[in-house]
Amino acid sequence: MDFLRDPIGFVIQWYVGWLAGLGLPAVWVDVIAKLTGALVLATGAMLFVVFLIWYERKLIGRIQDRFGPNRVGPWGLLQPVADMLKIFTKEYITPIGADKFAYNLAPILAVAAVLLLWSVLPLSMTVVGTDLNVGLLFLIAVGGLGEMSYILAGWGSNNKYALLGAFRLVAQLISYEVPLVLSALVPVMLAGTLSVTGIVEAQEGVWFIVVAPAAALIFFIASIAEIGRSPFDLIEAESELVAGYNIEYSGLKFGMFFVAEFLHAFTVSLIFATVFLGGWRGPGAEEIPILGFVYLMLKTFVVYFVTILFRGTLPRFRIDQMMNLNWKVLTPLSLALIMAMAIAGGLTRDLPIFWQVMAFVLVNLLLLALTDQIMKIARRKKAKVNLAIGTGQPILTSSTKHGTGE
Amino acid sequence: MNGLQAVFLLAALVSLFSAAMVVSARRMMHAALWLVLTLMGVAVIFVTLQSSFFAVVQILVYVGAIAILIIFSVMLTRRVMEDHGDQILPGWRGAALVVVLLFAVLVGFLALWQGFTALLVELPPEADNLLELGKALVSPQGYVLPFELASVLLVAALIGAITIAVDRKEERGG
Amino acid sequence: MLGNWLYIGIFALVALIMPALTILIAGILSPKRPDPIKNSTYECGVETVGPNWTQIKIQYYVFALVFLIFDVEAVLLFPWAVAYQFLPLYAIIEGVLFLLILVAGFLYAWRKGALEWF
Amino acid sequence: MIPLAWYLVFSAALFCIGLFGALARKNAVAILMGIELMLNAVNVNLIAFWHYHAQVRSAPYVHGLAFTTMVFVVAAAEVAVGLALIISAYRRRQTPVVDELTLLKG
Repeated sequence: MDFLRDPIGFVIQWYVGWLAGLGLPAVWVDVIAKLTGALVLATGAMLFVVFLIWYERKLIGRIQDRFGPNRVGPWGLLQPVADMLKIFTKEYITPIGADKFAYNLAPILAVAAVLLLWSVLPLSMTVVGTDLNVGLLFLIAVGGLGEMSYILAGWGSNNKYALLGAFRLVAQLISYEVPLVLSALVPVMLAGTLSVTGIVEAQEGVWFIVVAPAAALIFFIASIAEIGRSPFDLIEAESELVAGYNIEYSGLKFGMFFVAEFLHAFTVSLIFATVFLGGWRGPGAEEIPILGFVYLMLKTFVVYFVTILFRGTLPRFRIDQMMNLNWKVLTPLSLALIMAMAIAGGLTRDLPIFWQVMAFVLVNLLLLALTDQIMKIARRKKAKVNLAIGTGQPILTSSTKHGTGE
Repeated sequence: MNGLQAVFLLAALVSLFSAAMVVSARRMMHAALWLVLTLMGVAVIFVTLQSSFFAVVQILVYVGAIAILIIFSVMLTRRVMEDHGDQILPGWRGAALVVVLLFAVLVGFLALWQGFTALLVELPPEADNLLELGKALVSPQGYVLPFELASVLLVAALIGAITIAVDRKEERGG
Repeated sequence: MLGNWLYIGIFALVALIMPALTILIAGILSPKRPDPIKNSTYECGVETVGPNWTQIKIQYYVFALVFLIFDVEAVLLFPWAVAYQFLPLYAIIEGVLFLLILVAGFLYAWRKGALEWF
Repeated sequence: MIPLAWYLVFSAALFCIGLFGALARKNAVAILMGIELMLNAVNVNLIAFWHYHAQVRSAPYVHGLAFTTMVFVVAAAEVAVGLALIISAYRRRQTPVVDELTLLKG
């Protein structure tokens, strides 16, 4: 019965008990148990990518009115396996003049930075990688380590297109990390802890996406930008750059960047589901922990599905539009959001929790509406300027780009 | 010699070695990458000191932001891929002497202090207390003045750096 | 505390070794027939003139700069946010003031045109 | 169970290496990297003493943490302005080498 309610936790307990029974010192039991856990989780994540690739290709295919992969295996399920076998036997081509160490380290680091994110995520009530007291900050910091791998790749390739692509990508990533970090402050404020497990526990009554929809929206958009996917796929802008930082890579070294991207996309959905959608929380998840895992996966796949919808339906941003969205919409919005929520929470502190939540929701919705209005006005202004250009009338200097008259 | 000591020694050796590479590497980009390794090593040192918060902040701020800023600057201040010529000033022997003397003096004076040989034991988990830090940062008896001044300093740095770096005249030309 | 980090350290090692091993295995399986043309730098068909180097724009520096400032500011604000529920109202206002000062700097950067992508 | 001495010697060594870099490197960016190393050494020292004090008092001790936070702020501000100066000087003189940056001599 215990096994049915929580098979994963049961197996872990049994395994640790078995290790302890071998007569090893306690420290070694601990290390071996942790090593096994890490190995299983990391291997599982890597193999999961195979399924993710199939899922995404199938969905994108359906969006574009195609079948997607349907030849190898039932519903084309084995297509990614076949692709993997192919890429395994491809030759590595190392460009002349490449910085060997940086060139080879980059794909490894790219995957490692994403895999490491899994170490602090709670997968169900009993299966937690590790409950670090600064877990959320850890997620953001390690997510940022990926930037280093792109710089290594771009610089190690000894190719100007790779270098340009890498710097472009890193500029995008660090820009979008600003609203990401700022909007991450909101769940921390609500939960009163940085630990990811603590944040999940704090969402017992109500999910944070309900309390702070604006923060969730900012976090979600910034996360999509962090994985560098359409509509933010400026790195692979075929019409602008040759291919981006990974142009000189071939074979599995290229494949590793690919794996990192897919895994990152899924991991980001997992983080979003954990931080804003209540993680493993759901009816009955506390009594039957395996249900929590199922809930978490369901939520994650919903979020992942939305990111794929974004990818499949939205056109690519121009780079200046993308930067404007970040610096002129998301960052000011998140700054205003933190201040407004802090004050609203401080003022309604003595009221019952229901009114507190209502105040938070109201502040969020108001700010979203305000942003929408301001964006509309700005767009109208811009349309007017464009009209003036079209009719050949002189444009007033006051309405042109500011900062040029100096 | 237990596991923690081994981790510390490894991290310390790696960071000292890569710090030495930072100050001696001929190519600036290599120096910057070695700097990243040093910073990671220091993050591990913070972990051995049980300061999770600063270990993570070290990665977030130093590796994630400062190192990237330095790498961008390296790319902005080079004309050719190879850094030609000697990267060390002619008077480096004097500098080395000063540094070695300083190290000897520092360690010598520290060794006189009775706490020098104290063993650091494992702290209880609530020692790395963000809650207390957060309260102290905004309490009038604590650090509210440095806290607000930090904001002013950051803004001053932001404004100053942008004013210095963004040169409108050149910007329009190229 | 240290136990948490032990797990993360082990996980980091595993996360580094696994892709490295995969790449190594693929390297053994895959053919190796290098030739100078194949190994030359990819150049869109035309040979590069001059060294493989390109000057990046000052804009990259400015973005990294603003990012750094906000990152450090977030580091100061995270403890504040953790303690938020236990803070009196004036302490919350102090945090808001901290942000407002930063907003002033952000607006300056905006007016100055530093946030434009040219 | 690490002696405090190890941390102090490590941080002294890191500080001295950073100082050497700041004194002996030609490239201005490298000098800044040396200064970053020195600031890191300071942080290691502060955290080590924080741990020591928390242990001696056997109570949470925030002052060391608050000081370290401030060092992070100062490091960020320093590197931001320092690099901006170097880039600005480079754009005028086309060199990042400090010996050739004799702006004041004219």
